[in-house]
This record gives sequence, structure tokens and C-alpha cells, in this order.
Amino acid sequence: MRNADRLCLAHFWLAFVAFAGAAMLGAWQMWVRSPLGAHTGTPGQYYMSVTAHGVAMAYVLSTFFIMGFGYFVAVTALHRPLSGKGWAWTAFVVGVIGVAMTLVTIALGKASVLYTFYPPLTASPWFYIGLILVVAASWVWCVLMLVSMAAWKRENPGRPVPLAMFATVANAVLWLWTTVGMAAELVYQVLPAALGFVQTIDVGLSRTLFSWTLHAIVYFWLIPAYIAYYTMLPRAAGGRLYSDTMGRLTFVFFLIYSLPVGLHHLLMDPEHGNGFKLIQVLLTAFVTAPTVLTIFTIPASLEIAGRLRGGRGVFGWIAALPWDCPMVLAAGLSFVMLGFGGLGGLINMAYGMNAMIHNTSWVTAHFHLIYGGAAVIMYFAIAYEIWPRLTGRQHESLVPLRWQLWLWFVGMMTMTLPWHWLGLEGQWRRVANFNYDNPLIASWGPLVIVSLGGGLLLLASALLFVRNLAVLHRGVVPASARPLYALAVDPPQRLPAALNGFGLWNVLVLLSMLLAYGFPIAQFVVAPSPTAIVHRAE
Amino acid sequence: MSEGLQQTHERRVLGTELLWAFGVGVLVTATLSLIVFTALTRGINPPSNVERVDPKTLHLSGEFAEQNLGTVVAADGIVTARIIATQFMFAPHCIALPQGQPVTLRFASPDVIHGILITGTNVNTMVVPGYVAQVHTEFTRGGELLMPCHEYCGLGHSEMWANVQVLSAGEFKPDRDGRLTCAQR
Amino acid sequence: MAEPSDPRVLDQPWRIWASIAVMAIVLSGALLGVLIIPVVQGRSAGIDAYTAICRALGILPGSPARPQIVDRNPPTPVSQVVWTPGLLQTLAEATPERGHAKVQEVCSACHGEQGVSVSTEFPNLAGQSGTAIYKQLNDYRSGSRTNPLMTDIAKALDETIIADVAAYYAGQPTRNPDPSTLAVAPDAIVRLVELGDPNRNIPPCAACHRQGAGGPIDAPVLAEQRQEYLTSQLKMFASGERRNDVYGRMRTIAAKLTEGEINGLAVYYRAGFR
Amino acid sequence: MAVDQPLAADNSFEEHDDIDEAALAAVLRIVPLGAAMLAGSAVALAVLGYLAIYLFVFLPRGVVG
Repeated sequence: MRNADRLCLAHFWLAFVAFAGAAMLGAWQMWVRSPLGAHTGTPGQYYMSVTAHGVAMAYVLSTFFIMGFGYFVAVTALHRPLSGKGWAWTAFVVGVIGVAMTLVTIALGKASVLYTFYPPLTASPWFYIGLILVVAASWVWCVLMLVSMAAWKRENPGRPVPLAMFATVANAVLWLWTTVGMAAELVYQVLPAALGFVQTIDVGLSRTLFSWTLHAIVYFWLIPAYIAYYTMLPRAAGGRLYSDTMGRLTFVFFLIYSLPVGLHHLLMDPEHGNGFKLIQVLLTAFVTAPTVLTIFTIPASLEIAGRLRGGRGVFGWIAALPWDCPMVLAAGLSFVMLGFGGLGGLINMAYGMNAMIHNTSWVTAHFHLIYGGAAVIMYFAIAYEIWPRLTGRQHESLVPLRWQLWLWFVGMMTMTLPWHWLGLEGQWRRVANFNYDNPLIASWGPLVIVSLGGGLLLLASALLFVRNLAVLHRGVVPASARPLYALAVDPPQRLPAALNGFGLWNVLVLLSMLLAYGFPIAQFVVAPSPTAIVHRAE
Repeated sequence: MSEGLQQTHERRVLGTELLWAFGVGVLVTATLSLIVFTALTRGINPPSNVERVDPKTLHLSGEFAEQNLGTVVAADGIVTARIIATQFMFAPHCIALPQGQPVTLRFASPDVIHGILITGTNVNTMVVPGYVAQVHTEFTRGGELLMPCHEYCGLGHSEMWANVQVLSAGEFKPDRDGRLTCAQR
Repeated sequence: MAEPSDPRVLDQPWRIWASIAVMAIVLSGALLGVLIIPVVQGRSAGIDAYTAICRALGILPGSPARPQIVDRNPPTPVSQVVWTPGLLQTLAEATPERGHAKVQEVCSACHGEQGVSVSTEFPNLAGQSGTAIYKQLNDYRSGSRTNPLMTDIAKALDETIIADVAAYYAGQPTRNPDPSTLAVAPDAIVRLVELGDPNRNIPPCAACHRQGAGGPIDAPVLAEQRQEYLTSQLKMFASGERRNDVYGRMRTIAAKLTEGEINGLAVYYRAGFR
Repeated sequence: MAVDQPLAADNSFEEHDDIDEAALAAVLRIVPLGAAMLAGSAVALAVLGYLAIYLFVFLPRGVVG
């Protein structure tokens, strides 16, 4: 096994072990919230579990998967050795230390503040220091991605950067912008409070800084799925990418529109006026742009494949696709979940209508569908696709892979569709134990049990996934070299700098962030709002 | 593929993509227009009362002192309810409000972040220490509703909820000071 | 491409049109959000355009679509204690040695020098949270809480020495839960402590009264507390005789507890710690 | 030897696939039609769902401002 492969595998395994553990916690949480498991756990245990589930899924699984995948793309799409491998390993070790620090602090019950923090509640400082180390490790990765692309451009003057790498660098740039808000909140406000240097916190400011990160972070998680849609799926299906330009534009849109929109997470907050909320709602509507471009361009690419395979009629090409291929199957299921999640998102962002579902199970359903569903199922597909290259061994049978993907899809839908309904009924979030003696809450019982069933299917799928990867390490069938990245119908020969780099887009991000977030943040600096006393939960 | 053929392809591909983007753009604009339209005609906004208040001295203040919480009808008939969200309860823990009349709910927190919703209605706001959270609404149906805290506020979060009694005009009878508490049922 | 062109020339329309598009979206949002919508909403609510725009910006409080409430209630506090950063700093910088001297002089007669009280009607103070001790002494001083003995004693103390005494007792050894005695506590009581009773709106006692629970900062830590003291305080809260708990947090909870639960909890918090 | 490149790094087969250009050209005469119908109906359904929820669930629950 080569060094770069080991680097990728180390990241992936850390991500997937955290994922499997978090899936178990998730299933347990659903159990204690349901009428079946009522009163079997204490709030202390429950919030410890929720914190660990959130940290493992949202920070560990996503960040380390994306880092590992980025290193993989940098080597395979650019056909050159990775720049700064020593730095990459160092960052990995720092990240592992950070993860360990964070998870141990949570397990000791000294950080039951959930992964989205809620200052003035503060956890033990080790919790935040661990997370800051994880973020620092990911910054090293961002720099390495930028360096790799720059080196490739020097070696290949005038040639278009391969789409997979362009998209990976887009994600790195996005992540650098994204983490500014959270890092500022942690370093400037929360950590000094946790360490006892300050006794009070400006809560309005901390919520605003976190909102900066809160939307874009989801696109950071989502972009690997889109990289797979654009660069791996058409090849796996036996077709070509319909438009390379649209692919590049999609990732550019992600970069510029996922940042100046975070206030839509604060629509129900009292610390901002309607005006800036509306501006960011309008910008949020344009976050749909990359997704609606994708749901046209990718089906068009699949249609090429389906018709080449003999599909006829308006929809006949769909049946002709190679659904037995995990990548194609996962993408199909991913799109269905993206559709439901997208509709939920449209409702969330709709200004006043947010009041109908804010902080209800509707929102939990939405982000489980988008991240846990649409994005993570593509993480599975990517892992299945590239594991043979990393281990040099081939899947003996695709049947358990397909089972795993179907289980995940059915589980996710069974879990989240009832949650949407319960959200409309007013089932609120972050509850350790529901009071099923109340007639309204009792009426939710059956649906909660159905969603628990979905949660158990998800757990089964998660464990099957880890098993499917683990057996490959001891597999006997050697991998045959197979091309991975799709060609475009019209491979670009020469591109404007705007579609081959990020200079212009960084300027536009800066400008729109200044306009959209400048005043909302400056108001706290110009006239600090009354602070709240730190409540130490450690 | 010949150069000429490729150029035609490319143009067609970009053409269809643009057409698609235009079509979707129209639909997205339609959804946004609905938001703007209802904001203009019916005054629908998310609650955004940027009114600062010191959470540390809330209990010394006039408005959010213990005796002044709850529902009050002013001389001009305006109905206001003042509610404290604190770890881990609401004060008062039952709020009586009229059906089909404009009401203003004002919330404040002396400690950490809370949030409220009233089941089956659009009443929803975060209660952030440092601010008075304010919701203007009109209840469209009567009855006993649940008002839980929907934001994580500590280990007792799950037990933090209040009742809201939405009373018909006949039942909604404030006392001489304009105050009203929940009817015992 | 028919003719190879310089990427910078190729790029120019992108730079121009992308900038125009992005800025146009932001500016049309601003036009709608801080101008058109608030002015129109303000007009139907009888609010002048300037006020409505300021409200949309968040410079003035209130919704541009509704008249804003004016409050004229006189203040009537239940406790005078205000947790300012300065006060928390004073508590953090208090001198336990000075507190110790005062304890020997005044407090130890009832509460014991190490914070273990001499009689069951007086609370143990060993390892008690400094903020809790500070708040109670201050409330005695201001009259928010009354007690024939404590009122006069507290009135003789000043702000700094109260902080010192609080710091001294807070520094005395804490008691930790004892699993063997906890195991024999009745289920219903353990459940009240750990889970509360959602149906009666009672949060778990542990959510506030366990060390580091993250509850109200002046909530006392409950660990091996005197049974008689706890029972009498819970009953006084329930009857409203004691009312220095801000927003009636304890009055509300105590009023919902049955006599059996009050006794059970007092036994639990007496016995379960070593 | 410094073997630190993964399997694919030295493979130039990434640049090619076995799709016949003539077949591709033929297929491309119809291609975005099915995709446009599929994606179009999906987007239309989403927008209809949005409108339905806005008009029939959100508005009847009472105006907030």
C-alpha cells in the first residue's frame, strides 16, 4: 500500500468509526424519546449522547471524510504526487488528538452543551480546544489543496483544472470562509468564558457569528456528494457529463451563495431587524441555484448513458441505467432524498413561514435528509468506488453493498417523513423524554415509533457499511484498474480564469459578506448589547 | 468529434442549460414573490424586535418584575402578555389569551437562551438573553395549547413548558386592573 | 475555441457580469427589505417611514408592521442581587482566610467551622456554591429573605466579607454521591431527582442542584444537606412564606410536591452522600 | 523507488472511454428532453408543495408580524 493511500484510508477509517458509533447513539436517542423507551435514560445521559452524536456526525465524519477524499482527488485527478505529505500526516495527528480530547470530555459529562454550543452555557474548555484542533487540521488540508492546484497549474499552463479538483478546491476555499465565524465565536467569546477569564457573554453576537458558519458548513458536507455526481456518476453509469461548464458554475455558486445567507438560521431571533433577514432570505433563494442546475445537468448526463444503453421514450432511459452499480443506485436514492429535503428547506427559508416549523422536528428531518441522506449516501458510494483503489482488492459481490444503500434510504425516509409531520404538529426539539401523559404528545406516539423503526434500519445499514469496507481489506479478488472520472460531452480546451480559479469569486464573497453581514455584526461592536452571565455546565 | 460539431453541441448544451435556469428562476421568483406579497399586504414578518434589555437586572425592572408578568389588557383594549423564560420554567406557567383579537407576547430570559412555540399556531420565537422577544399575532382557534421551550437550555429543558388558554370573547374577562389569569378547569 | 485568446480577455465579461449579478441580488434585497416592505407595512400600521425603516434595520425596537408596546410598570423586585461581572469578579477574588476568621467569629456556632452544622435545623455549608451563599446572605441583608437569627447577622456583614465567607465555605470539602445509599432510595424519589416529572412540569432536581449542572448560577448545591432544614425550606417555598427565589422557580416546584415527596427528597439529599 | 503514487496516478486511461462518438451524437439529438421532463416535474412538484403549505397550512394558523 502506498503512502498516499494510507493517508486517505486513515482519514476515512477515523470518519467511519466515528460514524458507526454516532449511529448507535442516534438509535438509542430515538428509543428513549419514544413511548417504548420513555424514562429509561436521564437527561444527563441523553444530552451527552446528543452532543457526541452531533460532534461525531457533523464534525468528525464530515471533516475527515472530506479531507481524505480531497487528498485522493488531488492525487488521482491531477496525476501528481501529493504536495506536503508530511504536513498532511501532521494535520491528521493533530486532528486525532482534537477528536480524542473532545470525545473524552463529552464522555466525562463535562460538555453536554450539544455540538452547536449554546453560550452562555459553556462546557469544559477541553471540549472547545479539541474542536479548535480539528478545525486547525482542516485548515492545513485547505492550504494543501490550494497548493496542489497551484502546482498543477504551474506545470500545466493554460490547461483547465480537472473538474474534480476544481470542485475540491472550491470546497477548501468555502471551508476557509465558513470557519471564520465559528472560530471567532470560539476563540473570542466562548473559550475565554470556559476558561473563566470572562464572566459574561454577548449572546446576540455569539449567535450571529455561529450563523455565519451554520449554513455554509452544510455545503462543505454536501460538496463531496456533488463531486461524485459530476465526476464519478456519469462514468459509472456509462455516459458522459452533459456540461463541464455547468459543473464549474455549480461549485462557484456554492461558494458565493452559501455564505451571505446564515441569518436565515436566525429568522426567529430578536437581535436582528427584518431588513437584513429579508436580504439574506433573498440570497438564500439563490442557494437553490447550484442544486437546480445539478438536478438538470446530472439527469441529462444519466440520460446520455441510459439512451446509449438502449433506453427509449421520454423516461425509458431511466430503466436502462445500470442500477446494480452502487454509485448509480446511491445517486438515484440521493436525489430522492435531496428532493424531499429541498422542499423542507424551501419552507424553512420562507421568511415568516419559518415560524411554523422553527426548532421543531421538521428541521431535524430536513437536515437529516440533506446531510444524513443525500450527502452521506454518496459518501458510502464514494467509499465503495475508491476502496478497491486504496486497498487493491475488489468487492466480491455487490449485493451487500446494494442492501446497505437501500437500507439507508428506506431507514432515512421512514425516520424523517414522520418527523416532518410531527414538526407541523409542533413537536419541539432537543427533548430528552417526552411526557406521553399529555394527550397531544400521546397522539404523536405512533409516529414516533415508526420513526424509531427508521432509526433502527439506519443503524443496521451503518454497521453493514463498516462491515462491507472491512471485509475488503481481507478480500482475495485483486482490483482491476478502472477509470474513475467521467469525461464531458465537450471537454473544455481553454477556460476563462473565472472557471479555472477562485480569485474573482473570493472578491465577490467578500463584497456580499460585507453587505449582508457587515451591519448585523457591526451593531454589536458599535453598541454592545447587554451581556448574559456564563452558566458553566461541566 | 470534429471541431464544428463540437461547437454546435456546446452551444446547444449551454442553450438548454440557460433555458432551464430561466425556467427555474421564474419559479423561484414566484415563491419569493409570495413572501414579499404577504409581507406587504398582511404584514407578515419573522419576529424581529431588536429591543435590548439587561438580563442581569430583569427581576429589578418594571415590566418583567414578578408581579407584572402575565396577561394584561390596557385601557385602550390592547392585549399584552409578558412571560419570563428561565431555567427551567415559564413565569407564569399558564397564560390566558383571547381568540380572534390582536395580541402581543413579550418574552425575556434572565439566564440562558430559550425559545418558544405554541403548538398549532405560528407563534414561535427565540428568547435570547439581552433582548425582549416579541410576537404579534391573532389566535385563529381556541382551546388549551402547549407552549414548550424549544431551545436547549440545560438539563431540565424537557420539563420546561407552559399552557396557553385561548379563550373566546365571552370567556376572556379581565379584572378591574385589566389582568387575567388562567381559569381553573 | 476558434482562436486562442488570452485568459484575461476571456475572463473580462465574467468579471463584469458576475459582479453585476451578485450585487444586483444583494441590492434588490436591500431595496425590498429595508425600504419597500417596512415603508408599506408602516403605512398600514400608522408608523412613519423613518421609524419603520429604522425598525427594519434593527436600530429601533419593534416590528415595522405593528405599533410598539410602551411599558410603565413600577419595579418591585423579589431579590436585590444582581450578578454583574464585577460582583462575580469580587467573588472569584475573595479571600477565604478572611472568611475563615469571620466564620470562627460568627458562623461556626451554628454552621460549624468546616461547614457541618451543629443542629439539624441549620444547613450544612461545606462545599456549598459561593454564589448561593452570597445570594442568601445578601437577601437576608436586604430583607428579601427573613430569619430571626440570620437577618441581624447578615445586616452586620458587608459586601466584601460576605464574599470572603462564601469563598471559605465553598472551599471546604464537598460530599460526593454514594452509590450504595443511593441504591436503596425509593424509585419515585430517584426519578424526581434524575428525570423530574414532565407531566407536572417539574424539572429534575439534578438539573440545577448538582455541581456543574449548568443551571441558575445561584442555585445551591445539594449534597448531604440537613433533612429538617430541607423539609422546612421546601414547605416555606410551597406556602409562599419564603419568596426570595427569583421568578418563583422554587415556589412553583415546591407547591407541586406532595408531603411524601418533600420528605423523600429531604431524606435522599441527607443520606446519599459521603 | 519512491512508490507513493496510488494506482491510478500513472494511468492515462482516465482520458478515454469506450463511447462511440457517432452513437453519442445520435443520442445527443434527444438528450436533455427526458432529463428536462424529469427535473422539471420534480421542481414543479416542489414549488406546488411549497405553495400548498404556505396557503393551506401556514396562513390559516394566524398571521405573525
